[in-house]
Amino acid sequence: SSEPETAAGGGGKHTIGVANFMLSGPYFSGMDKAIAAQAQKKGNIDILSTDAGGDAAKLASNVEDLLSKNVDAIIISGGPLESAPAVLNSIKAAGKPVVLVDRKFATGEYTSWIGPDNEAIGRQNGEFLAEKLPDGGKVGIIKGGPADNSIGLARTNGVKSVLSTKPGITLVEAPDFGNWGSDGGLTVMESLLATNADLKAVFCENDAMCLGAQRAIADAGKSEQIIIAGVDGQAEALQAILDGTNYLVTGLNDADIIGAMGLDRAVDILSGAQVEKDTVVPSPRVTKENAAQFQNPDGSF
Amino acid sequence: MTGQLLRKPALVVRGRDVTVTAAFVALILALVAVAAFTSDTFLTPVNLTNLLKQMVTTGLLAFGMLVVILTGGIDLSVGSVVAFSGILAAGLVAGLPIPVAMLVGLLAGVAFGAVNGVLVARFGLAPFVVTLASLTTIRGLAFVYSEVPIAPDDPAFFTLGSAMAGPVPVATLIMLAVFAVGGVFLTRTPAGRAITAIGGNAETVRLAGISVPRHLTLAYTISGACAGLAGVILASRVGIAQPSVGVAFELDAIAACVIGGASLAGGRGSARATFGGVLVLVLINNLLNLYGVQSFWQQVLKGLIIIAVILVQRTNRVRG
Amino acid sequence: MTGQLLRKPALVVRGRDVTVTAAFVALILALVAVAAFTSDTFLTPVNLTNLLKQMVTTGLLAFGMLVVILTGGIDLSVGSVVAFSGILAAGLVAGLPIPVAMLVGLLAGVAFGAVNGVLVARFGLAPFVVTLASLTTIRGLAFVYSEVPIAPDDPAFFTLGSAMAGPVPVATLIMLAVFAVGGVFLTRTPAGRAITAIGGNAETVRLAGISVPRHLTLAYTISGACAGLAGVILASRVGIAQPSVGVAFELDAIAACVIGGASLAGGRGSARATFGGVLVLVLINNLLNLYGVQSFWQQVLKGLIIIAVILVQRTNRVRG
Amino acid sequence: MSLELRGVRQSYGDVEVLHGVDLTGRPGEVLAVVGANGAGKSTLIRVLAGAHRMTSGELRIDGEPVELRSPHDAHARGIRTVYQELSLVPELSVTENLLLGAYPRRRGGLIDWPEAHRQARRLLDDAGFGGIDPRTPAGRLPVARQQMVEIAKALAGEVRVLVLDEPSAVLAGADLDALFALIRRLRERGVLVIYVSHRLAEVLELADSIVVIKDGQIIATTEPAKTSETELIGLMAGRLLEQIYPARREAPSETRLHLTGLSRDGEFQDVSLEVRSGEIVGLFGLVGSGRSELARCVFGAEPPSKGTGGYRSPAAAIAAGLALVTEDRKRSGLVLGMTVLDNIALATLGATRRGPLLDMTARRKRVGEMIERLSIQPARCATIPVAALSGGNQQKAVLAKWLLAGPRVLILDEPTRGVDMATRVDIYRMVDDLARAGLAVLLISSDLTEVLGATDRVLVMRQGRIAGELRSDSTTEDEILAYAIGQAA
Ligand SMILES: Nc1ncnc2c1ncn2[C@@H]1O[C@H](COP(=O)(O)OP(=O)(O)OP(=O)(O)O)[C@@H](O)[C@H]1O
Ligand SMILES: Nc1ncnc2c1ncn2[C@@H]1O[C@H](COP(=O)(O)OP(=O)(O)OP(=O)(O)O)[C@@H](O)[C@H]1O
Ligand SMILES: [Mg+2]
Ligand SMILES: [Mg+2]
Repeated sequence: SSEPETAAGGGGKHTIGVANFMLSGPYFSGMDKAIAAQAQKKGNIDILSTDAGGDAAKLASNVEDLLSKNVDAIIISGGPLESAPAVLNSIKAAGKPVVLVDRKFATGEYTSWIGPDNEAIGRQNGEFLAEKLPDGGKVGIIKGGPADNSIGLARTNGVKSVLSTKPGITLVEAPDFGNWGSDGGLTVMESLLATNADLKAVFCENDAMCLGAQRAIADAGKSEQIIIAGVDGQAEALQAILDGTNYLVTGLNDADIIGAMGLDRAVDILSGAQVEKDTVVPSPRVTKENAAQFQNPDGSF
Repeated sequence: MTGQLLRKPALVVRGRDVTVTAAFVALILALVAVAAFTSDTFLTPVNLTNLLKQMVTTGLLAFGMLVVILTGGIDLSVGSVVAFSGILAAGLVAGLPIPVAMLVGLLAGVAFGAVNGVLVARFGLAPFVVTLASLTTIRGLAFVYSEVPIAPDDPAFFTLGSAMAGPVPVATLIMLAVFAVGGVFLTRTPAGRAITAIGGNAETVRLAGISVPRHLTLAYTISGACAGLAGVILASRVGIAQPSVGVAFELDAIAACVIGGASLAGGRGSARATFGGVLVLVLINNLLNLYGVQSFWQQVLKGLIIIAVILVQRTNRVRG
Repeated sequence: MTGQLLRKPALVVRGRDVTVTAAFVALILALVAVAAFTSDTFLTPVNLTNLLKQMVTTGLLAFGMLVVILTGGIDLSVGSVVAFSGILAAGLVAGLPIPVAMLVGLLAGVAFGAVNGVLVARFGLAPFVVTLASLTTIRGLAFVYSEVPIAPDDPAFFTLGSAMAGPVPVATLIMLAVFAVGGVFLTRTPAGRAITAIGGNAETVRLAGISVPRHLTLAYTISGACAGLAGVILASRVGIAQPSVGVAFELDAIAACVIGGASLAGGRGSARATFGGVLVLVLINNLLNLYGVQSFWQQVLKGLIIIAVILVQRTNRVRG
Repeated sequence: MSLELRGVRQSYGDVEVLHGVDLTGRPGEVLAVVGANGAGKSTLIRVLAGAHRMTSGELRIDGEPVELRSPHDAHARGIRTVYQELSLVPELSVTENLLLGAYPRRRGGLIDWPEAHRQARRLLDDAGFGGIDPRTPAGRLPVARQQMVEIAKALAGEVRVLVLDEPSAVLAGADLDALFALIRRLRERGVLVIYVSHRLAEVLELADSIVVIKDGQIIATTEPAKTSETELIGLMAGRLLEQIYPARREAPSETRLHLTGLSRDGEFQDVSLEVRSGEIVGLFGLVGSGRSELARCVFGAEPPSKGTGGYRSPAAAIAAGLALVTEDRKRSGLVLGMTVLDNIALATLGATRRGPLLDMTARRKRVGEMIERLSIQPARCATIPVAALSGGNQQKAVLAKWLLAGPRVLILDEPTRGVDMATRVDIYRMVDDLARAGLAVLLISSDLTEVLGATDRVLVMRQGRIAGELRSDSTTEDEILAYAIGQAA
């Protein structure tokens, strides 16, 4: 039924479905908004956005709902979801293109992927910390935990791959997870400080946890002693970096950019263009020097 | 407590609890009618198939939950069991034939359910806390088994979750069969009647020579089995088993029972009405999606609709 | 139900429930002793301060939960209220003086609690489902208010959460004050006794000319207020308010009450024992961290320890 | 104060239960209300207590029409009610139960607990129930004590009308005497006492005037001097009952229940007894003498600490042909929310099966026959919740459940408590028939006349021990009581 409409619309009135695995994280809701904003900018594109609330089966249902509404293409923001073969299969069976943003699924066929290289972000942070700690010292690592394993793992592995080769640097992994939130980052940091008062730096798998960890460090009066490195480029983190606090670095993982690119990619595919299969969005290292240029008052993340 | 029972007796017709009241059926029909008239998409075959698929997990968990709720208990651990059974089955696929791996996944659910049951029945611990603790423990075990999701290569792993029997998914048929057989179990077998009676008055049941611990254990085991089955089907449907899946699944299952008029104090509830509750929940979700309601507003509305539905249910019961 | 009560009565001394039994105190002391002897870190000032800080949220929620549990109800919505109150307060800081913004955050909690209470008390809906629905709705509202975390610039926003009174965090003192005042409220005011009595036998309370709906509403409002306070303190402590915070917080709060010997059927439980339950939970978490137990195993162990603790509690009560 | 009811009608849902009741009570009068189970006595009382709003009709106090909007309203006017069902808060202390909602307070508004306990103590003493410790949780007290607390609770503040719904059902011996003494004291103080009871002997002894209620209407008003037990029963039942207790002709054969030295620590010691096929053995004792505990222990509900003859579990007892009708049907005899059918079939769940499924038709038939045989009312009650039956009919449903199991030994614990006279006669007849058919019956009762009339032998229990054994046809109430209170020669 959408065929005649498309024809009448005179070239390119499309409906694109967005299947979010979860929206309850600023990064993910930012992604959703960026896609919608880019569609608005392009005009002629309707967006149907769904949220699976972190439930893989619901994601499958949502995609099925979208297909039943006959969307022209689907963008999947898979967040912490490792893969969803059945979802990809059903999209393929319906003959629709699918663009993955941020999360590249480990298995299954997709049309195109746009996202960051998480291990590279980790390495980048590792190198930065190594520079800042020429005399070595203890570096704490706060992991996000179950909900996002391979992404977090990639980031931590990146950091470790660099730091473990540096003499004098010891790595201390917090036993408990920070669950990707600032409150979790805070408590895990508190516990870490109780057992390792002599930390020189801490790396968290995302900025939200770093922000919590920063408070714990401040409360312990160790802001002079411990430096902080995160990932994402969350607005508050950029501000903290710009303000010259002990939050020194993050690796930009910009939902706004990835989201916009994802939408563009879907539109390109629909207009029949030949597109790159995988696109790694560079994640520049953000420090005090360049933080201002990444601040985006209109950005959603 | 006794006072309340006297004032609001459940309707009972021909020895069966009738909680699927006319108003409840009307409510479901009204939801369907609204959906059909306001959305072009609702009645399309694709969407109807979606509906059928979407009710599988909640449906299976809700039936198991109903059995436990009838005894006056609750099973909070089902979401974690879904995760464990799924990831175990997916993990075992590497070394075992797929049906066997899936069976072992299901049996893991049975085992967890039995442990919950024994703790509640033999040690007399509060069901809420026992299953709250096992929720935590089983979730941890799922991650201990595999921190990362497992996606078996063999496409036959997807069959259970995605095969269709004509227009109806096989998984949905399995769920419906559980409700059908389960309904007969609850109303027409000695064990089913005993489970229902325990929720009404365990001491009376004990003095009637019926083993209360055994039936309590059975009830939790059934819930564990349903959760195990749901976990295996879910992993197969998604094609990948994640240790993190199933958080808060218990809440929808409980909501389905209560929307269907089951009493959390035990003794009152039916398989049919619980299935109605599942339908209501799935319809709400489907409609909110079809209307394109924004995710967070969906949550806001979902809560409000649940309150509205149980208000209707209650008004109806008090009058009845 | 009554039958069980008759066989395992709560101790009551001078009109007050005594559930802080000797064995329970011994259990807490044993935990502390084990911690002190096996970990160098446990008794360090830093760790002790951590302990004091980490009990604030669970403590506040547990007290509110206790009040609701005493009436025979439950409040699943507290985690969502924590999120909403926190993000509201943080959001309002832009336009209002900080104390006022925080007060409004707290009052939002009061308002949600009151709505829960009215739905339970006036409309006679099951507390589990009402608060399950409001859990969903309030979480949605928190995201509708702000999808992204809000971090107020003014460092005065941090004061409530991080100020110290000597070695003791001010937030901890507030939590302790809630327990102290709350304990007196429950044992020594007519409203507190009415709330306890409602959980024992609501009909009797009604016939004694005491308004059951009013006291039920009060109980849920207190829980909402505690959650609101916890939300504001948490936002202030972290310095950032997140709409996603607080998922599953209700479970720890309920666990604390039950570990402290409260009965989910209502009528039995005390502020002191609940505080003991909070201590046990916080100690378990702290110990598992100090020993460096990996997160998944922490979950596994935490569930098992909770079961063990309530087994001890129960044995003790049966003998007592 | 004087109290007048005019044309009171009251319905539950669509069913009218009171059809225009007129009633007058004067200060200083003991007004007894008698009637069969389900006649509407408790309903009438709930109207007086403000717990139900009457559908129509009028209440006048001292000639003034008043409307009772709530229990509180009635309470404030000095109308106090002790309900038929115990309604204490089991977790709370006796003190709290007595003062619920009216605690003494210190300056600052906090409850003054020492003063509260003193007030509670005084209330109990004034009521003549001095033996109860106000600090005990109410749920820990034996039923009789709980009943006394209920009565004492009604006496707080200024009492002008005291309504007692079957207060004596759980009292016996000295406790009963204390209650009667209390009622007489209140009468002297000008209180109007409305007294509902199935024990006609005590009604005749205590009342100044008697009203008989039948099917929701007052059908007679009389005085003790002008009537007799037989006449009252006739009025209540609508038929004449020439004989209450069937004539026993004992023909005992083999021993069916044989206890030797059975003990359970703290409850009863060294109980040896025999009950033979065809005989009815009474077990009398004061409340708290341990009879119920003994029965439960024999039945396997609680393990004994010594001795033989008890069963391992209720299932084992049932398999051996035992049946136990417990003393508290709501707590341990019925599943109130389930249907009459489900309840009656509960002890024989596995009996009617076709394959793994219950044979619903056979089940309905078996239960239907039992409903008919015991004439449980209403006759077509199989599919209604048992909670909707009147007390006496609920009791019959419990009996039906056990009769379906075809027992060889029947233990009845207070089977006629709260049961009207006509139904009692039915129950005595039934038990007698069963004994004649070869059953061994152990009848636990606190009702002396019943123990004497319905049994062949009487065992008397005192403080957990068998204090004596007497033949029913050659002993007296006084003699039995003497054993029970330890003053037998
Ligand atoms: N809550 C109720 N709902 C519906 N019907 C009721 C309720 N309570 C009582 N009835 C019915 O009302 C009638 C009168 O009951 P009521 O309790 O007043 O009798 P009663 O004279 O006190 O009997 P008993 O001697 O058994 O206590 C009975 O037929 C009973 O089944
Ligand atoms: N306050 C109490 N606390 C604990 N146990 C009690 C208390 N009062 C009584 N008991 C126990 O209950 C036992 C039996 O009480 P019960 O009242 O059931 O006896 P009974 O002879 O069956 O009397 P009845 O059946 O007439 O009430 C007592 O022997 C005692 O061990
Ligand atoms: Mg009555
Ligand atoms: Mg007894």
